[in-house]
Amino acid sequence: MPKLNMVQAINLALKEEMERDGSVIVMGEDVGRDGGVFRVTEGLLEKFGTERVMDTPLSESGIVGTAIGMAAYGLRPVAEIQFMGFIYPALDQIFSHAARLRSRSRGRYTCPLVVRTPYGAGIRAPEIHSESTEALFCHMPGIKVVVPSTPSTAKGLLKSAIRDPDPVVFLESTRVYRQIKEDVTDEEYTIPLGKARIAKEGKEVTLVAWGSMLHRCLKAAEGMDAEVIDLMTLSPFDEETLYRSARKTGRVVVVHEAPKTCGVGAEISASLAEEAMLYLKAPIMRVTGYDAVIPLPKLEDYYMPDVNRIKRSIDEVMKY
Amino acid sequence: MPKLNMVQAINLALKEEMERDGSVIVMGEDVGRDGGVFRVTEGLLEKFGTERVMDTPLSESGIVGTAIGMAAYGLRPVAEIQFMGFIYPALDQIFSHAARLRSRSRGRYTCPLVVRTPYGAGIRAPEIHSESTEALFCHMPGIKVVVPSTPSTAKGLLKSAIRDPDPVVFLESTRVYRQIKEDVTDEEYTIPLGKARIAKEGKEVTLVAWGSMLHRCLKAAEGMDAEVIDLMTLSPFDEETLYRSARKTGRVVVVHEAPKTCGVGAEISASLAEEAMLYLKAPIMRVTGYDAVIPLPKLEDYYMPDVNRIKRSIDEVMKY
Amino acid sequence: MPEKTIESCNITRLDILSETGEADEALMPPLSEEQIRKIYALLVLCRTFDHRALNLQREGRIGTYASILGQEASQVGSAFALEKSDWAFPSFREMGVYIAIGYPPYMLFQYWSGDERGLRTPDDLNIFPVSIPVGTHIPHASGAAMAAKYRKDKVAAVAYFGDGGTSKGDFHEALNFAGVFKAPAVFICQNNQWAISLPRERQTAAKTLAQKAVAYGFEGIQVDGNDVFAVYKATKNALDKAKNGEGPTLIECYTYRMSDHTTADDASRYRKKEEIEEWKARDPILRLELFMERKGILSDEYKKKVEDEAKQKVDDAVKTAESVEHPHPADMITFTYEKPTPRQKKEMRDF
Amino acid sequence: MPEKTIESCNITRLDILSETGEADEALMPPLSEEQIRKIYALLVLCRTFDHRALNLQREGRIGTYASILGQEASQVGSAFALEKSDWAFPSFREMGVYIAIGYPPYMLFQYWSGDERGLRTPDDLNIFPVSIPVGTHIPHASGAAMAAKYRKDKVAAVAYFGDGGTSKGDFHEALNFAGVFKAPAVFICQNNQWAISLPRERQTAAKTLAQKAVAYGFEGIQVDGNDVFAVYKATKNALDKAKNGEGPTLIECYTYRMSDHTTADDASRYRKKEEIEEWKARDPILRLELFMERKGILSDEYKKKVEDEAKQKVDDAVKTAESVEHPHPADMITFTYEKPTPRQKKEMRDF
Ligand SMILES: Cc1ncc(C[n+]2csc(CCOP(=O)(O)OP(=O)(O)O)c2C)c(N)n1
Ligand SMILES: Cc1ncc(C[n+]2csc(CCOP(=O)(O)OP(=O)(O)O)c2C)c(N)n1
Ligand SMILES: [Mg+2]
Ligand SMILES: [Mg+2]
Repeated sequence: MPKLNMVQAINLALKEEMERDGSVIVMGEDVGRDGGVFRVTEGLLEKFGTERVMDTPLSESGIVGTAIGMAAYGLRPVAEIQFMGFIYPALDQIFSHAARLRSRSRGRYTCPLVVRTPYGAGIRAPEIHSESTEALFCHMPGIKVVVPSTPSTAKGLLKSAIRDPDPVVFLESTRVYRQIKEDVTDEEYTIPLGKARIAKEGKEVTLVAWGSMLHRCLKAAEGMDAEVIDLMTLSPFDEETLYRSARKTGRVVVVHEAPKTCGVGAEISASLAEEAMLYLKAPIMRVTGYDAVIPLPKLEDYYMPDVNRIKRSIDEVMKY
Repeated sequence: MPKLNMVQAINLALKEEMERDGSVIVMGEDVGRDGGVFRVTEGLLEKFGTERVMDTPLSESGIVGTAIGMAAYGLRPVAEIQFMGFIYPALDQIFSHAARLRSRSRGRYTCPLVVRTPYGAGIRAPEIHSESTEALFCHMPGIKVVVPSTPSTAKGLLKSAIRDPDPVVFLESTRVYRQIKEDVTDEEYTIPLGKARIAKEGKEVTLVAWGSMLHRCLKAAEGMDAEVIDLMTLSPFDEETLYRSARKTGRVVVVHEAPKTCGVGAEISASLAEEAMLYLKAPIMRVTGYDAVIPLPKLEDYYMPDVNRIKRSIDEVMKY
Repeated sequence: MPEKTIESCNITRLDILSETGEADEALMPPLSEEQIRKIYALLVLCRTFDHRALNLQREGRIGTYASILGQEASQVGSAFALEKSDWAFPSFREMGVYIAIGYPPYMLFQYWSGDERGLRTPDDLNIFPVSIPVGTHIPHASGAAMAAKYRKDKVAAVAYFGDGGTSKGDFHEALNFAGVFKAPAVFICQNNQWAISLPRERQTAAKTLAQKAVAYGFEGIQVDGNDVFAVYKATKNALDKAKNGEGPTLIECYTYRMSDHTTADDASRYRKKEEIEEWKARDPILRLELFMERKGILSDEYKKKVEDEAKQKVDDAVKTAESVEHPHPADMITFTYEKPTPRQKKEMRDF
Repeated sequence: MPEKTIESCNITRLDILSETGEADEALMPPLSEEQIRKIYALLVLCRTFDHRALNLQREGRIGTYASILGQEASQVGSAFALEKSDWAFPSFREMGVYIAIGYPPYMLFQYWSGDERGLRTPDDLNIFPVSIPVGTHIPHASGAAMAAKYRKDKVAAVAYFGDGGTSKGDFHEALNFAGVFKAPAVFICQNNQWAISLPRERQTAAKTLAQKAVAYGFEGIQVDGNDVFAVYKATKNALDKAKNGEGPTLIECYTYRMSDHTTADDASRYRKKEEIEEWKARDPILRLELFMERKGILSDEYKKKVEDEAKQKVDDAVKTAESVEHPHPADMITFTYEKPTPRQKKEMRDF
């Protein structure tokens, strides 16, 4: 089996889905000739032509807005926003239209749209190139939010997202893009949305993470009886798996790189506080980015939760 | 003392601040000649002229974007977004610029901007006129979020927001606008941002709410020993007052009309689960809107948390 | 001198039917007597519907409503040029477009009474649910047009929006996409001179809205929006052009909002009665009636017949709308996704 | 016939200095020999800075950097027309503007090395931190201009953005506001023919970018962006016009991005070498040198002196930039609000 990094795995997923279904098209800034600034769409233009791989004007609301029209018409657009920091101008289209088209038209029109975008810090990028605002999209009924943490899950999840009849915001960690290589089969497989993955089994504490933070959790969990959950789909998230694990371990630490306040960690913690509190032995801890604008490269490393900060919180909950 | 409703109280706050400080200007769609679709800015154009009360083109990003430039130049713009459902096109300006101008320029430039907007359901309004997405703005470091629940607090809070050196999103409940009248002095007073208010003292359970939901909580709390906290400022929120009350009562119910998932209730619950869990006798319950697009008038009442739903959750936590 | 002109553009205006009912034969589009009768009946139906909607709102039987009084020709004239396979993307003030393409009027009453089911477009029509956020639906038309082009369907997408809508970033991005991808799209601006209380000249410093097309490298034209023949002709030409792969067109229908912005508005706060009086003389239906009389195709009994039929249709629509059963509360959750989430399933137990 | 023209517009292009260094005396702006020397020195300083930045990036001493090679005249020529009291709103590719108005070069290196402190504009300058999100800063210029007008300050606000920036909704909303409020704003588009891999003709179907001003009812003009005199003159005229209350202007500087988009980009993937070669002949500095030689104000020793001074300044800047102490981690929190929140105070204990 070929060893692929996440960029290659996502590229493969796109290729397979475009071959399978002529209604799948790719659009965005520099996704064609240039193959995308991270090379995720490399080779697609050559293979599928400019009709299916569209280099668009510099226009995020226009990209998502036109993609909504295409999706309603019957296509399955996969729109790329070059960095998550540039998705905000398209937020109105995502929230006011993509998320609501099905409900507003009582099912007559649907929006099978995937908005792919690289997210997160950790690659010494310029300002506004390190955003991790998944929480905003998890507060939008009608939108699904997916964040893969590995090449093989990225491939299976993206294929499911493309086939999903509803709009999906698909977040790709720039840090993970070329960090890991693993076996990724080019055989047909998908990973269902809405289901989490136990990345490591354990009995004493549950770590919950997604995307790039999963790997730091696994590192922090080394040598202890910790269970690590890769949430994969943040909205709707897999409550069952989460509660089952929490009931088993009685201790939970949630980790994400977004700022703490109103991050997705809050929802996970609150859900536990509502549904599983009686089983909990310790407070639910959150290890997150600070309530601050993500700093430029010189301070980036201080901003992101690292293995030590995660370990400290684990030690904290293990005290109970 | 004159009895004023919230529309009149906010109008008075604007008038007082504009008289006090020539750098305060009001801008937005229909805020001038028309006095605002809810009449909140009524009479300001006549009193202060078109230079200080600007009817703008239909252009939310333009309204906030130009207001940021004005604020940096030295004015104190109070920009109105006609309904919260139309703030999303301006979200990029609020989040990428207003929220970051101070940190990006390391304090050289600041953004003393207030973005006022009517929010919430309950007045049989058309689609997208009943949004309650305060949570999005609470996840934006650099932004403050204020939601008054009464005429007199609205006046004091808005005056503080206008004088605040940083950008404030100020949410006004359309439902409360004309629902209550109370004594509002036209004497000078302000209410500090970041502090909550105990609307009702109690010992057995803590209800946390803001804006229109506060009144339903007070109703639900009638005849029981419940403490009701009016959060007033959602970001940064008054953790101290919240924890103190939770430690006292050991039971907390958070109420908001926004959808449950990743709403502000999640943050409040998660903060308690982290900081006060050991004092809690019962799970932390959230009574919220459903994870769905806010329906049109015919179903609106089923969507919003009502006194009975709040009571049911109180009974639930009182079981412990 | 090397300060040379490198680009010139002219914005034209099309007028065919005068206020006194005279049509410029040279410009008159090829419409049969029957078609003209059809157009007339639609105009009357629209006005009857609109009038009733305003009454129903006053009686508290529907919610806030946005009247189309005065804009009937802009809406019917353009919609009449559409083929069944074309896609329309209306704003909230396009009831005339819905009616002209055959959308069941009762569903429109249903929508305005606060019931989403009224927006469930019948399967044989291609019209989007109204867009409440101004201008934000224009990119959808560009996208649908791009999709039609990709599918090689002979289909055009038409977006309707107001003068205020032209100030939105989405207007700009949508028209720019349509220009770049030479999409079969037609952008119809209903310039009714007002955006709630903001007069047209404060909406933009541009002399015309049609000239905004210059920014996107395609044609913009202004038409007398109260002249149903001019509106029809400009739209028909634009649609043909679009379907022949010649790209998009921006049409500014120069018309007037005779009513308050909505039933929640009081226009007397910001505009003069005189202005409204002036525009009364330019009424689009009156004008067509004068034309038909000249042509001898408008007898009193025919006129009465048309009005009675319209009244009957609207009466029936109201009856049907008010007889549909109340929506089920769970409906508000059911249509969020194809399948409800686990949390939504739990939530639905409340009902 | 009543299909009449109701609006016409012409877009002009200004050229003064030819590639061979001949200036059109009739159009030549009134610049003293000393001013021309100053401009020349600035152009050389910009190129020296840019060249060094590219080297530093290769050596890993700064992060991703966006080169201004080829655009020096567009940036220096326009910035040279600014008065100290005017406000500038640059994009990330405006190092030439910063340098021309006297921003300390070491702070620019500091910023590109990933240190926010490099963006703390000195108190005596009025330039905004670079805008990374393309086009989103243009409304700030409109707003500052509106504020200046309200304050009755004789101040103009200038926004810089690229060809790609013209496709953003914020470009549209910003220029429309400026037009409606007749704000003293100047919008300078650096049309360098590329937006990363997207060629200008795919960015918009409009023949020129200058003509986009037609949509907002004010003047748009195209200038040869490699002609420092044309750029200076157009900007000076626009600034005077703005300060005289005659409203905004859009200036399209027709230039070329000689380098890759940024150091993270490889332009050979999407554009031909030939194109770059063609533009080499139009080099803005070469052109000015030829002009100065003709005028006999460019001796070899003077040239050398200018280059040495530039090199010295850049050397010093690098030294200073690399000698500043590492920022304190708490800084990332300190500047969020005037005062840290209780939660932030807790967070700062981590450092
Ligand atoms: C994005 C957005 N902002 C504000 C509003 C509130 N609003 C509803 S209609 C309207 C004016 C629209 O004017 P125009 O586009 O000319 O259409 P018209 O109402 O005249 O048909 C406004 C400001 C809205 N619906 N959407
Ligand atoms: C809103 C936004 N979208 C995407 C990007 C990524 N990006 C950075 S520069 C650039 C191209 C900009 O082209 P142009 O406006 O012509 O400026 P130039 O780089 O040519 O100076 C893109 C797409 C961004 N910075 N901001
Ligand atoms: Mg209008
Ligand atoms: Mg460019």
